[in-house]
Amino acid sequence: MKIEDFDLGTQARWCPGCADFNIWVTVRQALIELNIQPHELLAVYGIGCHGHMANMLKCYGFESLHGRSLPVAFGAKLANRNLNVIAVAGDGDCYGEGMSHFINTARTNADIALIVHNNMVYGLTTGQASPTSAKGYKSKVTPDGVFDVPVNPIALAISAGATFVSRAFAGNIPHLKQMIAEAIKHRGFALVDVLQPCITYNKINTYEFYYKRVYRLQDENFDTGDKMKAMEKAFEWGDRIPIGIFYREERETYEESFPQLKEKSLFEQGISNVNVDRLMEEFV
Amino acid sequence: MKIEDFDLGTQARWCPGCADFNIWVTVRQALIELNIQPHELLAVYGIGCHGHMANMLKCYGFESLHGRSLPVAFGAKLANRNLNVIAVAGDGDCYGEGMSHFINTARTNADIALIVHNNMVYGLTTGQASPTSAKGYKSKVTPDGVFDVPVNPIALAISAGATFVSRAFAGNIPHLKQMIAEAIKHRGFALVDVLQPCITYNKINTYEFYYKRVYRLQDENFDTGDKMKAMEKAFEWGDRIPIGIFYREERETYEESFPQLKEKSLFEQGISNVNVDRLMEEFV
Amino acid sequence: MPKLVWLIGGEAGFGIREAGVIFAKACSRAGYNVFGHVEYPSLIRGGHNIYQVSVDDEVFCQSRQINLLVALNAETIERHAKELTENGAIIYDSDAVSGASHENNIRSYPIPLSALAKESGGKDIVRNMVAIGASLSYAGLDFSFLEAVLKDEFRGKGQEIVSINLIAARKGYEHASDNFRDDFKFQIKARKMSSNRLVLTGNDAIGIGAIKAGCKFFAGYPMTPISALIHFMSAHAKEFGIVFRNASDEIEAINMAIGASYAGARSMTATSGGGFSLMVEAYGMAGMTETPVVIVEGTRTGPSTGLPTWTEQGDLRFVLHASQGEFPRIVAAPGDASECYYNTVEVFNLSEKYQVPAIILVDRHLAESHMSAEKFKTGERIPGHILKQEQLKRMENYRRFSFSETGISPRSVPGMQGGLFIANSYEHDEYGFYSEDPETVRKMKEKRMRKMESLIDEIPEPVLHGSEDADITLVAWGSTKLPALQAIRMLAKEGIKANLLQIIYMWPFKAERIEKILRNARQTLIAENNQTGQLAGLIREKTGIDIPNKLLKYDGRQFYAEEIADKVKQVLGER
Amino acid sequence: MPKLVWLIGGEAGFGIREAGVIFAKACSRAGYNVFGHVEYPSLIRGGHNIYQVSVDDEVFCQSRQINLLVALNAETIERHAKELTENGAIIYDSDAVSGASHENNIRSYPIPLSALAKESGGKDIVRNMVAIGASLSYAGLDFSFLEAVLKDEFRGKGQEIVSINLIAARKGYEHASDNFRDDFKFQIKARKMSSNRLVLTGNDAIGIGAIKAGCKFFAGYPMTPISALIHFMSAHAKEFGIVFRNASDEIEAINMAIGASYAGARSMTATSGGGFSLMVEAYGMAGMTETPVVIVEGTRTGPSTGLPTWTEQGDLRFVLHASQGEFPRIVAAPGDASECYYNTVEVFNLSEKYQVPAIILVDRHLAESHMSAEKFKTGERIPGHILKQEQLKRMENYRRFSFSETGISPRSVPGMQGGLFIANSYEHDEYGFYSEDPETVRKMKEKRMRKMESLIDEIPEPVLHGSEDADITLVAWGSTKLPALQAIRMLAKEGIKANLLQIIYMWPFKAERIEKILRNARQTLIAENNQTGQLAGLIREKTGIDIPNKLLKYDGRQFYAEEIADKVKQVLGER
Ligand SMILES: Cc1ncc(C[n+]2csc(CCOP(=O)(O)OP(=O)(O)O)c2C)c(N)n1
Ligand SMILES: Cc1ncc(C[n+]2csc(CCOP(=O)(O)OP(=O)(O)O)c2C)c(N)n1
Ligand code: SF4
Ligand code: SF4
Ligand SMILES: [Mg+2]
Ligand SMILES: [Mg+2]
Repeated sequence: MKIEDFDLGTQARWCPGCADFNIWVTVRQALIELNIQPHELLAVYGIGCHGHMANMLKCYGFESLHGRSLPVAFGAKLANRNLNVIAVAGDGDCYGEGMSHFINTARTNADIALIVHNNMVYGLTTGQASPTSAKGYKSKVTPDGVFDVPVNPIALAISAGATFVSRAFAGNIPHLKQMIAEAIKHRGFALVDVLQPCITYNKINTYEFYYKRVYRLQDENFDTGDKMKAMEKAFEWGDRIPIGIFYREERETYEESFPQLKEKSLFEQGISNVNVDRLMEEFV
Repeated sequence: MKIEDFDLGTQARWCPGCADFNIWVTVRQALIELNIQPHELLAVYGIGCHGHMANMLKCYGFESLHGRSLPVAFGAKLANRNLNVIAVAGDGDCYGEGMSHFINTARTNADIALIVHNNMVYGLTTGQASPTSAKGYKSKVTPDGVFDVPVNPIALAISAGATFVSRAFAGNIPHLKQMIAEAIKHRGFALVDVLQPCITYNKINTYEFYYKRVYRLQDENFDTGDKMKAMEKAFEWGDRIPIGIFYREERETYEESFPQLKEKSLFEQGISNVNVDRLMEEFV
Repeated sequence: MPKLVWLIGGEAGFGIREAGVIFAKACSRAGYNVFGHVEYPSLIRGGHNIYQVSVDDEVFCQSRQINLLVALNAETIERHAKELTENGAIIYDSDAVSGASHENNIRSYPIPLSALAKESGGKDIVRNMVAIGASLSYAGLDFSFLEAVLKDEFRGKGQEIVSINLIAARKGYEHASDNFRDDFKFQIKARKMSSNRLVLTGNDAIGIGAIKAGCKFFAGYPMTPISALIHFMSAHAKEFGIVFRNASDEIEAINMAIGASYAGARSMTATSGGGFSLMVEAYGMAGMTETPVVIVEGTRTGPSTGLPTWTEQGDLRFVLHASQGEFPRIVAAPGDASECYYNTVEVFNLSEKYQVPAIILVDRHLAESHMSAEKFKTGERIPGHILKQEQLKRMENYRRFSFSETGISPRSVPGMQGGLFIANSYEHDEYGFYSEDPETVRKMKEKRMRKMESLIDEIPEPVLHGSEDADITLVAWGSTKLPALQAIRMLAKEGIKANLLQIIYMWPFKAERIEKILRNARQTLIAENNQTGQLAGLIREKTGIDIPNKLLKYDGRQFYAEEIADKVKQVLGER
Repeated sequence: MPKLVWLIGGEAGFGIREAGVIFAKACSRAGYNVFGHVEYPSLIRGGHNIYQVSVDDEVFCQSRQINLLVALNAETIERHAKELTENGAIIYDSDAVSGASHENNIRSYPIPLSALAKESGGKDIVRNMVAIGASLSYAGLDFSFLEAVLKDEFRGKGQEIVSINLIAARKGYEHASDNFRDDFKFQIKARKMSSNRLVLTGNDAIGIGAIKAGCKFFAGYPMTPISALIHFMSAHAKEFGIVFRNASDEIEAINMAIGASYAGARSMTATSGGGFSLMVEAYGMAGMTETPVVIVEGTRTGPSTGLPTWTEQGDLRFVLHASQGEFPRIVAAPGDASECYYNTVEVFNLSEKYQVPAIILVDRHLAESHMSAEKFKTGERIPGHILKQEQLKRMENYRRFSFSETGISPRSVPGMQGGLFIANSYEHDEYGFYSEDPETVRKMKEKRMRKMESLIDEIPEPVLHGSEDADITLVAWGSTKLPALQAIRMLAKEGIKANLLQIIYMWPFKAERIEKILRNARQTLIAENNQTGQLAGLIREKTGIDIPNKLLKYDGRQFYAEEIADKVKQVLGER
């Protein structure tokens, strides 16, 4: 497998220099490392700049609706538990429109890796503030700055019961690759919240901004099994911004809970000759 | 003001013995304590057994949609910031269908008191598991028990940035009254998650269950200003279940952030003669 | 009027519905057709609940009058005694109710239901079984019919429960047999039993149909009137290798169903109008990505939350046009339990074959009423429409959305080699890539819509019930079919020849055949359980025919047959 | 063809739209009508963008051919040179593009745009200003028109920006004046200026209308094509005492708007079809609770995500029937910028007066194209329809949902003494209490629906543009009005008399007048920017008239006037 095997060869739809390119490259590197074939992978996208990856990453792709990548991915995973399923989302997409799915899918521990292109802005609709935009962030829809406190995806994911909660920075490709590979490998729901500079609209959370601030949790010998420590780190956001795995836990996945999926995936079960005569007996 | 002043005198629509009665009584007690008049109060309800309170509590009422009490309440508060606005919701309503509003309204710190009748079951639709039902909970929709971990409203509210986060038990009316009164008084978004036994469908989380387990945080000299302590308590659920205020913080409310609301509420602003001629100049 | 109309009433929580279904099944086993009609408010305990069973050789709907009233509380008598026919009777709990009035030759049969229940060793709730036992005795049927039903019904709950209920029923039966037995005028006699008859609701029949059709994934969120369907699917999921998911909301439910279908499992969701409102966006995505999915929409009295536990046919236009833009879809509205079964199987097959979303539109009256049906013919082989790996291997340059002649393009699913594509909610080319090229856009839209052309040929023709030669042709859909059929029989007795044009497939719409029938009709009358005559509007839009006589009812109740029959007479009189 | 058609093209990020608007305004100030048409893909940078300005005494729509092409890159020439008329010209950046072809007597004017931009002290992007300067010179207009526009446009950005742009534009103007000045054949001359003309989009006009109408609360979620309206409201909120909320999603947006309206603030939201899908449930709640709310639905090419930046009229039926059950509503589809203003004001008033939700349906072509309009008459006093505290005090036993004759019941808002009620999404009685009593249900439904009877009298009649005496009557709605009007003028030049029936109010529907016009027409042709002829269907449903000649376009583009004119000739030829 080489990186081109995952390249559809189409023209990119991102602004030159956009950090989405980095994520695209890195996802492919991770897939090669994990030795996954294009047809074994299903990537479900939301709508936003991040979603343009659908036209570029060679695999089974589902460009769904704004905010809905997770439930589509979840349904597909249940239908065919042999697939590797990733969901690619945006911050508006996943933490605004799709917030409910984010929390509620995390609770199930379905085996899905969720990669959020968190650029703290609505890129594709030309730069409005998003749920992760900082308080005070000015944009066309917040001329006096955002009044709300931003969504804290890490704290919410941990609170919701996600079993793998991580953050990466699109400016650090080797680390990002590691996070994505770990997330895909993880048995259960895995979040990679990717700090992704939008070079066109977000003049605050730039590459520079992050280069100065991010540090790797692993460098501090961090215990990824301690929920409360993870929470503390989740609220650290200022001169220092942690990246890496905040929390990891092993728990039965949602799919594994179904005895009816033990033998065969749903897709493999026959439909031509289901016998319902027994059922009718209930109604005599 | 007496308790009857808030009574519409209609026939109750709850099962005899339902803890919703306790909440109804307690809300009225709290209103009297706060000296709020019926016409100064707007209560917005979701759809569920909890929502039946709309036909019983004398005030301006809005029986909205399943899951939507918060945004309706939020809009009303912005239109008339002089109103006391409470949202009355169910666990299915607020933490399932309305999860996104729960997180996203908490972030705004709009001055709304949210009272959730958390009976860990869908009451009105005859007893299906809800997002707060325990893992393993059996019901018509979960014959093999719930596979997901339950929603943790306290942890989520704190993670989301709520400035008043509390839990009460419908079997302890004086304490419940105190929580509701504090929540209404609180300047900003205030959650009272009420443990509410559904005597018809939930055979696990009964009065008995809670009588044995609940204890009051205040009795332990708990510091309500420490987010991490609050988080720790948020995850305590077992032989001991804390009730009381987990976290409290002062922050500017959403309404206060608008200079245009300083003088008059929206409702008070004139509409008959808005001059838009200046606006047209932009288009010459 | 049917041979026997029985009604039991009491508070929510008294086991009214359970009692009704058991009584209905006992009568069915005694060789009769039944129609079981339930009324209950949207609360869990304390409101007034009733269950009415009409029993006859042929019976299609609820009845306006009753012969035998079972009153578990005084309110039932207050409300329903006036519905009794002459010589009708009231069975009431002499332990709970002080007495019943005796107008119109009404008999009253006080029975110590509570005491007998206690004697049987059961809780107070088994009063309902005592009452059924007594009812069966007055109805003139052998206890064995009831015994058999009770054994089957309670088997799952263990031997003790079975026997308590049996004892209670028998005590009621015996008490009745010992008192006033021959006083009751509406006795029916058991007839040659047919083992081919079911008693079930629309929900039940859809559930069986879905399982038969190979539904492997179901995600739903509870909502009256389809909660029972959700419970049915959930209860049978493990047994039939189905994954059932109690979703967090309707948006999750339908998006999951689409995801599961995309990955190769026949998938379904169910909801009522309010929940469907939340599914509208994803419904369009299924249309755009050509992903099959079956949605059951059970309507109740609208608008908005409306009356959750009452009926209406107010969502026809809504489901026909829901979601932005234009895409092919299927909307079928069965009219009775049998049709619920057969249409569900059919719609699953069509949805997969044509790769379009499909809606099964039922109203609460059909979804929750029990009715007799012939046992379903379940032998049909279900055809699969997904490419096999071998077929795919033989295809070069696979294009998932190829501009095929029929509009149907061969479909791969994830995991297959050589079948990669993008399911794209954006407009796209044959591979699924985003495209805004005007030619591609036009051709892709035409390709999708082309499916409707073969689809309309494949769906069955609308049915004309009754003889071609009629003084008047009724038009109805959904559960209004039922009182309409009953009305036709009533009218026949008065020498009035009426037939019924029932429309099941609303989209695509068989305009030609419908136009022909209507143009040939001597007189027409459309009956709809809504305020604006939605089907009448659709017929006019598609055929130009304006049906001048409209009978509309929109108070949360389905028509009584008499209402339709009366209107027919009025219309014919006016002629 | 208009006197001058100018087109600028380049990559996204080159400031194409900005340039186009400025050029359009300069021509407007020189005394002409303009139509500015934008095309851009759904991405932020790199895709091909164009802006076309048509200039004439009267001009209604985009043009198929152009006279003056401004190419900021080579791709623009490749794509658009073929659209040039004979004697047309290409201005291109001689620093960036190697050369332009010279077929068909096409002139080419190489101008060192990049170099001149640099000389002006601006970034590369001010190439666009240099290009406009040059364009104005070729167009034969005085620089002062452009100067005035630039000063106004950039005032907010500070003196430095103003002067850089002015210098750049002037350099372009001068360079052009010094080279090939008289070579260009399509010069227009400045005319007596009218100070009463605006150049604006449908979005802009709706925004002004909403503010005029007293809109005090706006919650929205960005979505093409109404994002610009959202930005407009946000930008002006503080100034006009409006609360603007950038909601977390569309469900929040509409529910907030309903809450705000319920509490007494005129409220609004805006979205496209996909977002409206998510608003459907709350839309019905507004109907049920009789809460006014105004929803702008800006359609784009569907279904589903479709083509976000392209146009279509695919959502008419969707908005007419969205949400479960039946309730009164208003749907208005303005056809140009003026109508956007006046209809918005009108719809706000009607929505509040009748206490019904209202939809303003626009398509992306109308929402985002710039067009000339007379300055709006803004003097109108806006009537309020909420009870005053004094009035309420005089009322005894206030019933919010009283069964009034008109169906309109006097409305209190929270905070008022004596006005308590329940806004109930369940069916309810006159006070708002839940009720399932059949009489109450029927009466409440009838009360609500009764509003439509007076409403239909209050809305304006559909407009017949042009002379009553015509060989053919066109039927169109929304932005299709624009090419239809242009087509009528084209046809008139060829001696063909056509007029246009434009339908704005879709619900309630003025069936009588429409039927009369159509029955009297000698020939009819309906043009719609969709695949299924949705208005044609509605007309047939409401009047029985089937318009046989349908011209449908659904490739994401609005009609050119020529397409309609050609079809008219074909239809008349066929006669
Ligand atoms: C239901 C719905 N609402 C709104 C939109 C319009 N829309 C498209 S992308 C987008 C925001 C994208 O922001 P984000 O998810 O952060 O992705 P990014 O572009 O920043 O990668 C919006 C609002 C839509 N397509 N669907
Ligand atoms: C959109 C929508 N989906 C589903 C329903 C049906 N429904 C009514 S109440 C309810 C659940 C109520 O549970 P909860 O919110 O916990 O309230 P409770 O009855 O327990 O107080 C549901 C699913 C609805 N009314 N609207
Ligand atoms: S707008 Fe921002 S996120 Fe989108 S492609 Fe451009 S740089 Fe990337
Ligand atoms: S079902 Fe449960 S929550 Fe609802 S009224 Fe009865 S006891 Fe209360
Ligand atoms: Mg983003
Ligand atoms: Mg509950």
